[in-house]
Amino acid sequence: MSALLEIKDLNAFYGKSHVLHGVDLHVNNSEIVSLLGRNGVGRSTTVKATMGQVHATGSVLFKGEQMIGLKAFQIAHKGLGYVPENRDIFPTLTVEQNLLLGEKSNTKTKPRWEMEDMYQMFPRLRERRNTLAGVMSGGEQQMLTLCRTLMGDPDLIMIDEPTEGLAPKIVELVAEYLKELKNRGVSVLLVEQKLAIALQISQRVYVMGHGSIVFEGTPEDLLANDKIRQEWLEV
Amino acid sequence: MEFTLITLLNGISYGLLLFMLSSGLTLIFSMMGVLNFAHASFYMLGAYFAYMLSSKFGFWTAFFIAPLLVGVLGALVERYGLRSVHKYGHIPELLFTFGLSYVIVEVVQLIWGRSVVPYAIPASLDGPLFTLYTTTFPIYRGFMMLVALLMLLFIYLLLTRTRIGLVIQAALTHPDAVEALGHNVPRVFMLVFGGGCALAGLAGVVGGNAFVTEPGMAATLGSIIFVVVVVGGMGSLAGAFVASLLIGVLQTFAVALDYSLSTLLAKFGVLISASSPLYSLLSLTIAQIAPVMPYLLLVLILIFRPRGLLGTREG
Amino acid sequence: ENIKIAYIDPLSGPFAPVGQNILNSFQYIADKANAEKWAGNNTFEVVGFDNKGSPQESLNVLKTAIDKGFRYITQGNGSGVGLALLDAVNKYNERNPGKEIIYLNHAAVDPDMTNSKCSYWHFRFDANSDMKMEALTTYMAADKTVKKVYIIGQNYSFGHQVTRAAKEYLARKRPDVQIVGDDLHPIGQVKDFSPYIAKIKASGADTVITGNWGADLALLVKAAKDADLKANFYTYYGSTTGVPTAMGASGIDHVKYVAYWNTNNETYAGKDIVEGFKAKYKDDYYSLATYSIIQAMSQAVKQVKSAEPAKIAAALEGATFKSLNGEVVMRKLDHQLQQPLYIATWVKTNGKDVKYDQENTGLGWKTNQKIDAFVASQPSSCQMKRPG
Amino acid sequence: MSGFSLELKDVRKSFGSAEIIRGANLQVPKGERFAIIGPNGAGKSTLFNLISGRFGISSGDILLNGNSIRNLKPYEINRSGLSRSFQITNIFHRLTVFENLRCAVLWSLGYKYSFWQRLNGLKDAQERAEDVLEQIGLKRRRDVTAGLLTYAEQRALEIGITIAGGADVILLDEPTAGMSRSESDAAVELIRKVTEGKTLLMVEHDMSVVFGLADKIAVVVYGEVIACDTPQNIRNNQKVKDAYLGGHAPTEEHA
Amino acid sequence: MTTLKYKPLNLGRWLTWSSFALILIVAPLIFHEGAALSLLSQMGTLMIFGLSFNMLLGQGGMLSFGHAVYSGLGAFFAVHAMNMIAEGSLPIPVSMIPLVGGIAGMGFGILFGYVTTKKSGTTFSMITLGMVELVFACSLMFPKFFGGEGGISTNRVIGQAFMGITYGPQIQVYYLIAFWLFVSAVAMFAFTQTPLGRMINAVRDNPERAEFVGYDTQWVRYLTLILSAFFAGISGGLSAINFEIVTAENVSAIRSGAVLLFTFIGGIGFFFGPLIGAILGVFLTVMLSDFTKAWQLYLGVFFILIVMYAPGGIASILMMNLRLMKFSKFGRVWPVLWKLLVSALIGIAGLVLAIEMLYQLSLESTQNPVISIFGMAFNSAGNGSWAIALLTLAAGIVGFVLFKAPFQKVWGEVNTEIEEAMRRAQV
Ligand SMILES: Nc1ncnc2c1ncn2[C@@H]1O[C@H](COP(=O)(O)OP(=O)(O)OP(=O)(O)O)[C@@H](O)[C@H]1O
Ligand SMILES: Nc1ncnc2c1ncn2[C@@H]1O[C@H](COP(=O)(O)OP(=O)(O)OP(=O)(O)O)[C@@H](O)[C@H]1O
Ligand SMILES: CC(C)C[C@H](N)C(=O)O
Ligand SMILES: [Mg+2]
Ligand SMILES: [Mg+2]
Repeated sequence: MSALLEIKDLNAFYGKSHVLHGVDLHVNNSEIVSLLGRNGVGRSTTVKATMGQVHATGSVLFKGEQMIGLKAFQIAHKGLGYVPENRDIFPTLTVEQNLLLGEKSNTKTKPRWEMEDMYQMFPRLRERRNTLAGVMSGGEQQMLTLCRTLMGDPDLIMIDEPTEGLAPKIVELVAEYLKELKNRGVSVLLVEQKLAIALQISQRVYVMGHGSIVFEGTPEDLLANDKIRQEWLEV
Repeated sequence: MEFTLITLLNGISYGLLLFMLSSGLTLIFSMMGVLNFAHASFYMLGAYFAYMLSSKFGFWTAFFIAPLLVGVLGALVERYGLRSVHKYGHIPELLFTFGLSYVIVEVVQLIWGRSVVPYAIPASLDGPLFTLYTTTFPIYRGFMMLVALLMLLFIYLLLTRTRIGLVIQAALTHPDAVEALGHNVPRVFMLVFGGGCALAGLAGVVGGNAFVTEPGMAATLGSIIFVVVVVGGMGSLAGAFVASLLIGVLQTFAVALDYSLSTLLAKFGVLISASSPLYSLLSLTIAQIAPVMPYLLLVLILIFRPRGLLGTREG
Repeated sequence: ENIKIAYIDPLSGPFAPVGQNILNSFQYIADKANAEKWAGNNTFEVVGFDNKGSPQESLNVLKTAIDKGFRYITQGNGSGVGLALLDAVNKYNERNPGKEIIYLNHAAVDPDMTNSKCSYWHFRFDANSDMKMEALTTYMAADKTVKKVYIIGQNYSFGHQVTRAAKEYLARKRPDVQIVGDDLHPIGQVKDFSPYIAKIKASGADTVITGNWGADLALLVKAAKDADLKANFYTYYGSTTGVPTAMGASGIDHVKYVAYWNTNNETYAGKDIVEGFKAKYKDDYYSLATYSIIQAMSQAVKQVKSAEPAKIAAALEGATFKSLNGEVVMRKLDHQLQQPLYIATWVKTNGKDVKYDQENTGLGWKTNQKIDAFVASQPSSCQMKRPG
Repeated sequence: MSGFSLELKDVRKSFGSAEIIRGANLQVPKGERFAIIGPNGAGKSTLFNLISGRFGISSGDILLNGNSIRNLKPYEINRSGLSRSFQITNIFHRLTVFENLRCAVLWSLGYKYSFWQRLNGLKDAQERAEDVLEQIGLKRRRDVTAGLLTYAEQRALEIGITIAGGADVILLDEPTAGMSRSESDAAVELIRKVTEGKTLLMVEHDMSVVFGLADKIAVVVYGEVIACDTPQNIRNNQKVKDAYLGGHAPTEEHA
Repeated sequence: MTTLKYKPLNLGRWLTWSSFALILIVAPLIFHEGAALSLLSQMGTLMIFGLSFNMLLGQGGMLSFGHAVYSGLGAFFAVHAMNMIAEGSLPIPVSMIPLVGGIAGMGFGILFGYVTTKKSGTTFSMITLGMVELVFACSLMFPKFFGGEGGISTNRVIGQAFMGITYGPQIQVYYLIAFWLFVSAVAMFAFTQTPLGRMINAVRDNPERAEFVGYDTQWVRYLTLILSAFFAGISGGLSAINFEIVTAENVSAIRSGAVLLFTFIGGIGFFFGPLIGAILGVFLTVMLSDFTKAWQLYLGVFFILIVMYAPGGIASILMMNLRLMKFSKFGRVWPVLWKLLVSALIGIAGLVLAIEMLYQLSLESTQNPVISIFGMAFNSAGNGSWAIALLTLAAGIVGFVLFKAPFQKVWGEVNTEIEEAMRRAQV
């Protein structure tokens, strides 16, 4: 079967500075794939580029369709979800309004999730449903971004460092939920710092170094491969 | 009694006209954060378009078409002007509209000349609506009030029944994130700006013949509607409505009151002669300071209640 | 010799219409004069300078004009500007003896300019607001139905003068008449006069006196009609550009104006000009001062055989010449033209005594009365400082 | 007076109806390194905001070196020797790194609102700024506009600004958030270095950082300090485990 | 602005300032014909005004719609002071009048500033807007002080001549202005190099953090505003001397808008931006309106273009190209640049022609339709000249579109190269 998301020879630029040099990766239906690497190697850029938020060349096939050249909102409508790093919540709106904006107006099928499910996941959000998102705690904002994207009922969700600033306990929760997503048939492309989590929940992992993929394999492979780990992950 | 009632009516109808103008401004201001200095210019365009159309196809055609034209114009302005400025931040945006207002006035003069154009009230709406004691109240003013109220209703529905407001507010701070959620931000911005201008245009259609249609008409209303928007509370439609009425009535009544501090003092037997110090201050009548009132109100509000009467957020 | 006159008046902004009309009038008359050799072989050229209606800008423009070699300036739209120019001209002439310039005033009618502030280099060809008020009140005095008068005006020097004069003169001529109220409103800013009208109504006035001009007058009359105010309006500027259109039928019969001329005068003097002007500019000729000025200048130039302002000033003083409203005198005492005045009412044209309409409204001004110069004439407190 | 740098006495804070801080008590001895941990939304940052004067407190009292700073303005509190960093980076984006630091030292050196002295003439300010620049290891980025720094560098600058004023009580909110292992190690070193002999109070979710730095750990849950003890005891404290740490105790688990 | 790296090459700074002084001295010798002198004088006052305005906008990020209040009230006090000198009730020389204005401006800075600077951002802007309208409306209520519509006039030739300086001749006034301009400019630049001057930048960038390093942001804004009001007042005093009249419009929103306009055109990002702005400003408003009735249209369009394509103002364009030259890359841009410029010029020519003819037709319909532009005569009624106009315009547009892309490409490349170079230099 062909992959759900297939990225080939992706090059990305900030203005004129060339950040991604030919990234190749793919994500299959209902699997969790982690994208690892040191700071600044270009993981966020990879997902941003896929989402059409960074000027990029190459090929990004989602459900067989070419995404390069489409606008972000068009890509979103194809069913690609994106949870940005650094908590891009809408500070001037309430929690609930934030979630509302996640919903897609023109969804034909009944979405997998309702607002209710979100509150189930993070009761904290229900408590604060009517506060302005801007004043929410760092962690709460993190939860909110995740849920907001889920409301759009994506088939593939790209998550950039979802556990940053979360209490260890919540981190574990999030890990559980990601598994749950997968079970409900949503694929996940996870950008993570915390190796433990990543290896624990993902079927395949990519390691990225200086704007290109340097390793692909199962978590086991990675654990086995000290060379890669030392060279590209640790110091 | 007659005087009070009539003045009240006048105040309200003037206030409602202000509202028609400021509602569009509030929308644009609150949603896009753009202080549209050219807003009154679009009001003027509305009047001139209406004048042009009504002379050919009659008032009612003009009534419906002119605002649309203005709206389209506004949308174009957003699409080919504001949008490219947007990334530089609010000050350039504001300055853009500032320059635009210059251009529009000039273009209007180019096309329709520098003097008043005979944009008349349609016969069907001319004449008295009712007579209070001896004073007649013109139909047209009643019509104006009606239109304003309908407008209020319409906008209210638009904002409460759709997510458009949310989308724009969010897009103000995090456009990328909003797009990533599947909203076509640029288009929404264009619609809002166009819509806001259309509202101004409509105000022009009804205001233009209620008063005069001349190249100066934008300048005279320009800053007062800012007062309305700010006093009411940026982004609060209800606020704009209240503020419009407040200022309308306030100004209308103030004009009529010839009392001054000295008259007050006189009540206590203190007589102020032209020679006594501060005479010019003490002898100022309320009627004389009428033009200042809105701005006085503005400053006071901003100091003591910066988010305005019904505003939710500051600045 | 070609005599260049700098026309310093608003050619942009709210008062541009009036400014443009009068500039056209000047140029029309100048062409006529040159064609008909009023000043022998000397010709006139009137060049427009936009002062944007602002006193300060006017002084800039004045500088420019002087630099461009103009020795004659004319201005009228706004006594505020007028007073400023007057002052500037005096200063310039003091500082540049031998290079004097002359200020030919065509419409700025604040009496001060020919009284406390009178100047040897300033000549006014309009009738000042006191003269007009004299005429107006004389006319009103005869009308016994006038009982309660309301005065409303623009809040600037001219407006103030009108109010003052109205009160004084009525008190003198009709002590029985009661001033039931007076208002000064910001000039060119009020868009809705209905509150003022309500006030006037409440005061029970049967007559309104106003010096308003431009939109300020048009809107006033309009609001009056909307509220069905029956009072008569005695205006100064019912005929200035823009007002007739805005007034339309609403002003019929109860708007009057006082001026030094009326197109529909007893002999239709100047009808060729009115028609010619209309044909050329599709606009109305009403500013007689333009005619008087060129006329007076021509005569002076012919007389002293020079265009040197110093000489011309001397010649203009006390000069008597023929204008369209009859034999007029530039009074030596204060340089105020002594001329008859007309009082007219806004009515439908009838081809008989009201041939000419204004702004194609089918409505025009019917002469009610012509007041002779000596009746309208006013004393002056002017202490003229003459050179040498 | 008490020997505590910082003392919270039954501090309470409500936003509208919601009471976020419900009677927090805490005593931070001079020169100690304190870490505050707790679930998300427990009120850690809010506590910081209350202490540093960003918000006024509803009731209770806060003592800085024995004197109440209750509801003082942020700048007043800062002037009396307390300085803080922010969870979301908060620097002067359009100024250069050096200018950022110089601004941070001006007041403490008593230049206040002076507009009659030449900045470049103020040797002490220059030197102080240069020192800090050295300490936070941004010397070679001296003249870069702060906005262009990488995330990690901005965090470092954030800390730099916080300590530059030479305050003796330092509050750091998640100083290593979003840093990779290597970077946060560096950060820990930096913090240890610059807070030498000062009283440090920091919020952190990265347990390795917490346990690496803190002499004492206070646990905040639902706006209350439920425990305040040495790292060892905290690690074994069941309440804390349930409320916060969850199953896994901190280990070397970062990429 | 101070975020630019002013490397301590003080030699360079000395050079700049002394050449500035030199220019001020020789300017009138070069431009002496016609109204040039009075134009220069106006530019001078407007420069001071603009610089003081930029203390708020550029340095402090405070967008004021009411800056004219300070210059205007300064001017009024100055004018009254002059009249008092004339009466002999005030024994100071005319040369010191600007100081009177300055102090007055400062006084009102202290008064109004206390209210306005309580807030920042949009709220600040709105309060200033309200304030200026207030003061303006007051001008009609207190005719004693403001002189109503006509304003207050005065005579600058008063007191006994000092070394033959009477201030009668414009040239003397010019040099007075030049002197004060120089002094004020130096002072205002020095301000950017002081602790307060730096903190106002900090407050602009991040008021909250500024509070957490010990500064009361309101005071920082307040003090800066007071100083800026002082210089505004000086410019007001000078204009009072220059025009010998002060009217209500000196305290109007229009005046305030104008200074905003010109400062922005000049460039708020650079200290000297307002200087350029002032020069252009006077050209556009005073000179252009002599040449054409369409001046307001041109002004508006020009301004819009600046906002859209060079939000950094003329100054930034200048600096960009200077940088190119510094890195000796201008050679690479020029070949693509000149084509663009030429086609732009052609287009503009066509546009101007069209506009002028349009004006002739619609507003001067009565004058003879022939107008002369660029020394040529065109018949605005005839199709011939219209064809010419439209063709030139079209040609210009086509050229512009054609050459835009290549230019942008090269421009982008070159600048990134430079930035790279600079980054490498730092690392
Ligand atoms: N807006 C930008 N402009 C210019 N360069 C950028 C921009 N954003 C990121 N970069 C650079 O691109 C490179 C990759 O950035 P990216 O954010 O993808 O790294 P990352 O792998 O996500 O690391 P992190 O852990 O910081 O998120 C970095 O060197 C960064 O400096
Ligand atoms: N201004 C405010 N108005 C209303 N609620 C607020 C405000 N500020 C904070 N809160 C609420 O107070 C609670 C505590 O926030 P705080 O930021 O202190 O949490 P925290 O302990 O820092 O959590 P995290 O570790 O995720 O940063 C949150 O639920 C937040 O929504
Ligand atoms: C043109 C006129 C209406 C000017 C007016 N008479 C004045 O003196 O101000
Ligand atoms: Mg990242
Ligand atoms: Mg926090």
